Amino acid sequence: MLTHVIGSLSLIVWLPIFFGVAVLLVGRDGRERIARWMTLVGSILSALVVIPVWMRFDATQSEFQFVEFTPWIETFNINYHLGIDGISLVLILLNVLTTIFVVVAGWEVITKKVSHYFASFLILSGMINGVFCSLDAMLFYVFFEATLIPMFLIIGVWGGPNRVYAAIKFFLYTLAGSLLTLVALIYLYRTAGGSFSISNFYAVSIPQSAQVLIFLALFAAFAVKIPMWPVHTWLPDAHVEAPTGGSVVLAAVMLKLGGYGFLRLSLPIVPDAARELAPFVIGLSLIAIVYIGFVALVQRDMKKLIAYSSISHMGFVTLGIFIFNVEGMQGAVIQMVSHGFISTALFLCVGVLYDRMHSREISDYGGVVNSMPMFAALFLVFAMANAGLPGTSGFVGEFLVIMGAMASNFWFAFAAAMTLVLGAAYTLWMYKRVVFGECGSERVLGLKDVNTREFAMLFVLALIVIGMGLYPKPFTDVIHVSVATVLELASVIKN
Amino acid sequence: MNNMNIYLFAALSPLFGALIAGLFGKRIGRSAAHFVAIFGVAISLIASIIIFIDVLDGHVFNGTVYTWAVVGNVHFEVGFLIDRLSSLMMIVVTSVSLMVHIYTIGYMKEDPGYQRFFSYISLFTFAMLMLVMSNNFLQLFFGWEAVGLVSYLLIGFWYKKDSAIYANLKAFLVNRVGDFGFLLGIALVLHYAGTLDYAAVFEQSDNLAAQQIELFGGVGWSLVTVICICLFIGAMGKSAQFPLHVWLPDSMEGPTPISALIHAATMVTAGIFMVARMSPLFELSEAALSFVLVIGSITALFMGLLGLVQNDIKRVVAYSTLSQLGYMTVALGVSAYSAAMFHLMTHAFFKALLFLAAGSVIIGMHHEQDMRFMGGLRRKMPITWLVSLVGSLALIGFPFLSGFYSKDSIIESVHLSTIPGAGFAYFAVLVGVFVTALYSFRMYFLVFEGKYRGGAPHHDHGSQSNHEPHESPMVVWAPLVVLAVLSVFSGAISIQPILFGDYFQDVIFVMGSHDVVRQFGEHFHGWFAMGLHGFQTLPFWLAAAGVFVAWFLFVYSPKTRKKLVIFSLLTKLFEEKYFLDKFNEWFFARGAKSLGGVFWRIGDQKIIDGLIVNGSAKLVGRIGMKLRQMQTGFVSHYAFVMILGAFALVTIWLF
Amino acid sequence: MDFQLSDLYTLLPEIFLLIGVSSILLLDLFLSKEQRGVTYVLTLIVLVVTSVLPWFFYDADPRVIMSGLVVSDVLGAALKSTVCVLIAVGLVYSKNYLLSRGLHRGEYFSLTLFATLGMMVMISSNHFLSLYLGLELLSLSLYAMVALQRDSGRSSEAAIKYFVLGAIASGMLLYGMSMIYGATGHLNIEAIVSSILSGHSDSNLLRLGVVFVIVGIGFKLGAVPFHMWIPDVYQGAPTSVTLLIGTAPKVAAFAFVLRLLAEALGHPSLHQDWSQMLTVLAVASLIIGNVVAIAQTNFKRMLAYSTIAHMGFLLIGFMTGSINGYSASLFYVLTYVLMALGGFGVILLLSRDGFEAEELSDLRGLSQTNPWCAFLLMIILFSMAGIPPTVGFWSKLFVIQSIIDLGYVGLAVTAVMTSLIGAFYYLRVVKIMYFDANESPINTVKYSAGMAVFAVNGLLLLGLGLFPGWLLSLCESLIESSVRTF
Amino acid sequence: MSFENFTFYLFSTILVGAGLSVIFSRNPVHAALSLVLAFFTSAAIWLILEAEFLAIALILVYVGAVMVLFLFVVMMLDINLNRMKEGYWNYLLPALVVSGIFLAEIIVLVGGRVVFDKPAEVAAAITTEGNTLQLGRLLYTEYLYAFELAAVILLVAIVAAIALTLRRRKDTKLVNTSQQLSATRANRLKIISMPVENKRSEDNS
Amino acid sequence: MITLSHYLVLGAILFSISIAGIFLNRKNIIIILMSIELMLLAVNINFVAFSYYLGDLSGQIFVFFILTVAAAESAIGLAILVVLFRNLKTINVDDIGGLKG
Repeated sequence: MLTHVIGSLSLIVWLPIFFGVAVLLVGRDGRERIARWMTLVGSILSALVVIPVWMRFDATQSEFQFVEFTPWIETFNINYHLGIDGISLVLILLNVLTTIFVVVAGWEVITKKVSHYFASFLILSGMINGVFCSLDAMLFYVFFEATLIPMFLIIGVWGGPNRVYAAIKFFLYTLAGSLLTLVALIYLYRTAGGSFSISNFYAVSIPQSAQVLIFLALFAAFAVKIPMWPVHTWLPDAHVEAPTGGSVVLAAVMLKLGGYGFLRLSLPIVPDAARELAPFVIGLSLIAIVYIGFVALVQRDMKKLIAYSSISHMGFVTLGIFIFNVEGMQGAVIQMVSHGFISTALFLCVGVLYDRMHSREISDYGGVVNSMPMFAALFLVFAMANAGLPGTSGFVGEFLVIMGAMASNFWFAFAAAMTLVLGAAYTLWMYKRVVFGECGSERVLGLKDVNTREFAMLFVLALIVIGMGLYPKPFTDVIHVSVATVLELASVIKN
Repeated sequence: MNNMNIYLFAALSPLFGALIAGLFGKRIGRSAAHFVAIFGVAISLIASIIIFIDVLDGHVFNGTVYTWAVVGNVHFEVGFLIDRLSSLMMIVVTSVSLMVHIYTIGYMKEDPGYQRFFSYISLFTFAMLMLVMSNNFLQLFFGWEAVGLVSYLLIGFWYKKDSAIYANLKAFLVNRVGDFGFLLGIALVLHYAGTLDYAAVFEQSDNLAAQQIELFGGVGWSLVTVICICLFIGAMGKSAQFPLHVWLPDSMEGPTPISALIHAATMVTAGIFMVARMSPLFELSEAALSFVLVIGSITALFMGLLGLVQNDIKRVVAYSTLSQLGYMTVALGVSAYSAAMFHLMTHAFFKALLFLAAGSVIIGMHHEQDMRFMGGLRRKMPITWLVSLVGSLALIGFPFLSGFYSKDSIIESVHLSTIPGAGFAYFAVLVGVFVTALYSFRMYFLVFEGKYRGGAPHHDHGSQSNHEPHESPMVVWAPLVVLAVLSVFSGAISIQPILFGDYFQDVIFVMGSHDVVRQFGEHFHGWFAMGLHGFQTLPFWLAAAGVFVAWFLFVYSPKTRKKLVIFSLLTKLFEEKYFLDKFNEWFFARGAKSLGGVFWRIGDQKIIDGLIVNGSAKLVGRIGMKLRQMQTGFVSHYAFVMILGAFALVTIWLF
Repeated sequence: MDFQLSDLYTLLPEIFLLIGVSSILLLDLFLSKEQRGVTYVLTLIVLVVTSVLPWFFYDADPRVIMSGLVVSDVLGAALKSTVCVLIAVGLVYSKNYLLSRGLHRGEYFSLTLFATLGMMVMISSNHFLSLYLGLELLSLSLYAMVALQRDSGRSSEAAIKYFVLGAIASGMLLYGMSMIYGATGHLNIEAIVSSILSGHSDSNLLRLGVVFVIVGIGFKLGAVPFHMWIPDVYQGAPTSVTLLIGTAPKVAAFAFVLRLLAEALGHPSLHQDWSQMLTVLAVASLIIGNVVAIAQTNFKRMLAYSTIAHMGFLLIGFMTGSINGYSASLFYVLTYVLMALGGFGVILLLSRDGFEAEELSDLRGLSQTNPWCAFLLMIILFSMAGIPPTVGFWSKLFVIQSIIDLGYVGLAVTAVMTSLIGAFYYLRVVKIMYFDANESPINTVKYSAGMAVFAVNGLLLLGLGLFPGWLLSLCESLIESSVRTF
Repeated sequence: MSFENFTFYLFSTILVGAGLSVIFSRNPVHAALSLVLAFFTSAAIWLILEAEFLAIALILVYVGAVMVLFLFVVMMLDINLNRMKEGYWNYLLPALVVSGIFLAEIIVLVGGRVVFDKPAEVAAAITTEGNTLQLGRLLYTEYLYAFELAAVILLVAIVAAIALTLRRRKDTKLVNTSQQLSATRANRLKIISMPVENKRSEDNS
Repeated sequence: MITLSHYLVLGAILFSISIAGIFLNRKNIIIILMSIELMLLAVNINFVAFSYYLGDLSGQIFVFFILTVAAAESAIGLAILVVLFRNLKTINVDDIGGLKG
């Protein structure tokens, strides 16, 4: 295990934050241009520094890689301890790419407090990378919580009419979940003999009753974050009110923090409790998939619909994780990445429309294809991906999770597979009402098709979505060993 | 011989055509676009023929193209299984597709979405080829859904038409219901067999048959039955079997070439193909076969009946398609897979023919589709008339025509079968013959015989209908002629090898006790003998009766129709499609939405958000306001509280 | 217990301060209104020098001097220094406010310095008498300062409330002290300890004494139910005085509690009692403080309730009776006063002649008119709410850690859940600054020294959040080297 | 009953009575006077306890200074006595209950169970030197620090009391000499240029 | 025989009276101040008694300082009262409720 003092992972974490602060300092009023370009450069550089890590990543190794270790708070043995495995790597990739999309998406659209907007996203991106890299539970928690602040501001400052409610709800909801986690982590610290190292947590044995409590405490945070039914109601509000970029990051990356938390903390640390409570989590996941599918059907607001669809898709993630087999868990990870791209794309699509019409109501549209054919085509790709069409990335995760669920119980798979119908129903129904038909109004007729900037980002996303659907092997290969390791840890009997 | 390149050529050339026509269609112009697309499909057809010949030489290929993903110990792969079944399907698909491509040049001449259309149908060809060439369930599902996607796109091709975009959504969703079952079947296969590769799964089929699965507490089901039924539900969706057939009639909102290509000849037969492919599994479960049989017979009979009352020319053909798909399914149910495939092939030709002919009529009628405004077109559109007659005769099973051979084989197989439900099926297919003849010739007589009833201005495009009907251009009728020739001869040529030869020997597995085709083959003495014998069989006379009734009611004495009271009652029932659409609309669409509304408004908004989330926030706020009032501002109260606090501490801790 | 001249070196900071305040008092008589700046500068100089002095004259091991009235240790030196710095920074914040409110007077500064002296006495006392005198010196100065804005009804109302309740509390404290004196026969902390250890002390009297001492402590810290003065005084007092009350005295009170409970009454048999009492007070404070803060519209008042909640956390760390807990509490109080300093400081900076900037709505749209100020205040608020990466998170974490070490998981859960409620009203302020449109524009702050101090203050919270380790180990070593536990 | 007992009970009774009178009298002057009585009696009790100096100090400091101050303030402030009587008894019950139970609790704790019932052996020094001398010695040696602090506290009290109550009356006729002396020609007479009166106003008049 | 307990009980009675006084006097702040003086007196009696029975003079010293501080306290308290009266024209407790909630 190589130990660096300042290594590639630190660069991945801190480069965006550095750029964010720089943008904040440089970009006063009247210097928006500089802020924009600096942000773009920053986000692209941040993505570029991931590439060497990706290249040098050894997918056959089950240990954490690129480990960095520096004491941070020695009194409590809290360390700046970074390292990644395959799961982290794909999620980091997702995050840095999403950041670029967000920057491009907000390029001309954001006119208020431009530098703050872009800086928030860069800083947020760095913090999220930090969560994915942390091997120290407290470091993890700090990054995990810190992400709330920029997101809170993003929703609250640049959001829609009901943004205050949404922002505060988002913040308190997620905070409520994670506070219990904090207690659990401290308890674990004590149990692990005064260490916050996640790998020490893996090794320590915990009595069953304590495991259950710890599991529930961790669950509180991650379930809210991902979000699971019935603690999902912050998400529609937050998504709807957030500016496009905010919705994108929220859906694409921040939800994944929850799934990542399950994989990194819940399962390996308290495997017995996780196994014992798996039926409960699976139950909630299935409810999320079916119930939320129905809820999505009746939405009138495009963003809300996509938000609900996100919840439903995240149900697959938790389902995949908690059926404890390799298909399910790989499916869950793939689903996280894929949903990241698809939801990014869908929110960007809604953003494209919103920028033109300043409405997200489905009923205000209709016949968009007449004036925006190119957009309609791209939108269709993402709608189909959202409906889980084979050949798009959306299929891969759902497919694997259903396969995994079948190994667990026929009816789990049965309920999960209902998304095939429901997902298609709500996505395509929205697509039909927005895109097809005669022009809904004069305004729709006057819409301009996507410009080069919008086309470029949507096209790249379409390529990613289709590419990942046609050939997901690179991703499954990267996560293969890591998923096996997590499963192995989750099968240990610790009590 | 490694034929990988040619397989890839066959599969990918339509895709390239589709991509070029789709992405650069506007830039390269119409003729370039259609050239590219047709070229791609043509290459594919040629490749398919080469492959077919190669396969006839005994070269079966089963190999991987690339590994899609590795999960655990399972390698999900994309690969080809080229054997006699798939190569036959490839020929059917590419040839019909080529005809449709050519026909489209004329049919869609004036449509603004010309390039897009070519792109779609080429894409469809690619997807269909992926489906039939697949060597595993995953890729099968991939192609399965991809054809569904293209079908969705094409039904909604005229996206401004409300009915079209309603129909395409409906088609997609109903198909998804089927796919739901299909995916569960695949998942069961993967779980119990540990692989998705056909060959590997079939090797374990005995193992699967021995296992039980508990679905409802305590009751064990035969695993293979569950798998087969799940898979067949997929087939029901794609092949429009009752009760998942509802999308197919509506899909006629798409341009006619599509109806011919997708909703008659190829895509809808994917289910039939799939079940035939899975014969080693289905054979192990008599229950599943019975299920297939019953569903097939219901479809065959009752969907045919609906064809009787349709006025839209395309819808008649559509219901006819449903009915014929029912025949195929019936064949599958009695283990006559080869008969099903045979009928699939002949049906592809004559149904494509009928559709394209209908399309030709529609062009001739300036996009009038209602048969009540047609009539007497025999003289105005002679070529179309001729091919339509051929097609109709083939459809009703006139001896020596292709439909006769395939349909009679099926009827005979059903007659010979002994599995549960075969009796009902036999009755259904026999009555079906009469019904088929009745609606086919009702259509024929309404369109081509009698007086021309058009010309009077009616509904939306009155001005156009004043034009006289005329014969379609050559680019339209040339494919018709080709298909007509195929419809006439393909049955006679291929019945011997396909049904009774060893064509499907290694591909389709039939248990000895079910092998009705072999029994039927014992009476078979060549196509000519069968054709001659056909004039003496019950089906022929039933068909003749059908034609006669049609002639009587629609040409000789139209007034008689109105006098039959029972007729009007049935008409009502048929016109409402057994109220199935209404039921679906009410129960599934409306029900799902109101369920969603309840979940959303009450579950999410009232209970979770209102009561728990905002409720607790409000509660805290209210407590805050209450507690706030404790801070009265009077110093004596403050002192009071302080002293009470001290008092409480003393009392609690010292006593 | 004989007296040595060298003992005076240890007391040099206090002596210097006293000389300083006397000189200022005298000098001020001869200065006209326009020359009051001299007094101000001199006050700052005295404070700065006093803050430096302890570092030259402290004992690494605790040493009792002045016949047992005073103890000289590292903790004392550190806290004295901290107190002086806090007061000085508070004065820097207050300058413009004092000028515009007519408070820029010699009395204000001399009373401030007297209060400082009182705190220093409290911090290093080793005897109930010095504790009491220090406390009274502080309290009396503060009572007067609250009322110093003579034409304001609100501040005199606040003063009388503060005074009456404070007098009751000190009466109770004295009653308790008398009981402890009766039980042990001593007033000197070390002697009390040895008497308790010897087992001759009357446990009934002792426990009665503990209860009343707790009342006094509860009042000083503002723990429920002895918190009633806090909101009214915080709101009614001139903001500069609120800042004074809200910051440095908390540090002194911490030392006071440490000397009284941890050192004098830290015996396990007593600890059991007072830790339970403190737990009850702490939980009540957390709940009442956070819940009632939600209903506030006045920023100062809201901060007052938030103080109550924070003191709950402080007490939670304290009730453990362990070195860990004490250091967590010390860390908590040090970081908390930094936050409070900034929180009240921003009100001072934003207020103008005739405009108090103390209503929450006055902060509306601050992020537009003064983004830098809003940003810093946001850091402070998030720190108060305990959101990483600000230092407030760590201070809460360490406290919770110290109680989980002892197995009080339920208490920890209560603590974090109430801080969730707390997060709401802090967020609301952020919301007002960032999300609400600006109706009454707030002038940008032209007082650059104040802004500079504010910036350092805010960024310090962030910096400490990123690197809290050193401060924590400092706290721990201070407690370890100074607190004479059982 | 010994003389000691008699005096104790006598003064205790008066002390308690005076205390009750303090809290129950509605006229603050009566209350203040009752308080004075209470101080006197407790000074007497302190004498029993051989705290002569404190007893004298109590009378001198409290009665002589503090209570006078109280009375002074009571006189100075114009208090509406009628309003003082409203709703006085509303809180009697809770007051009695709480203070009664409180008292009972404390008595249970301190009464009877105290370890040292008898006066400890009185140190020889006390008898020879007397209370005052000893206190004085302690005060200026051991408690020097506290003594200095007490001085500072008194200083604070002075500063505070002056700062709070000293005010320059606006209606005072006192002449500020230094201000008069510093007057110059410039600030004695100021010539202001005013705009010409509006013509219309002339017309109107 | 007068024991320490006698004095402590006397102190306790005075303490309770002062508490009752604080409770009862919801009208006049001055009487509350007097009650506080009464409370201090109780404390002082305790201290003096303890000092006597312990034979330890530090208790008396403490009383001495309490007296001093109490005097200073009264001065400041009354000064505040005067300021209050000037501002609000009342020292009635029920009228002083401007700050609340």
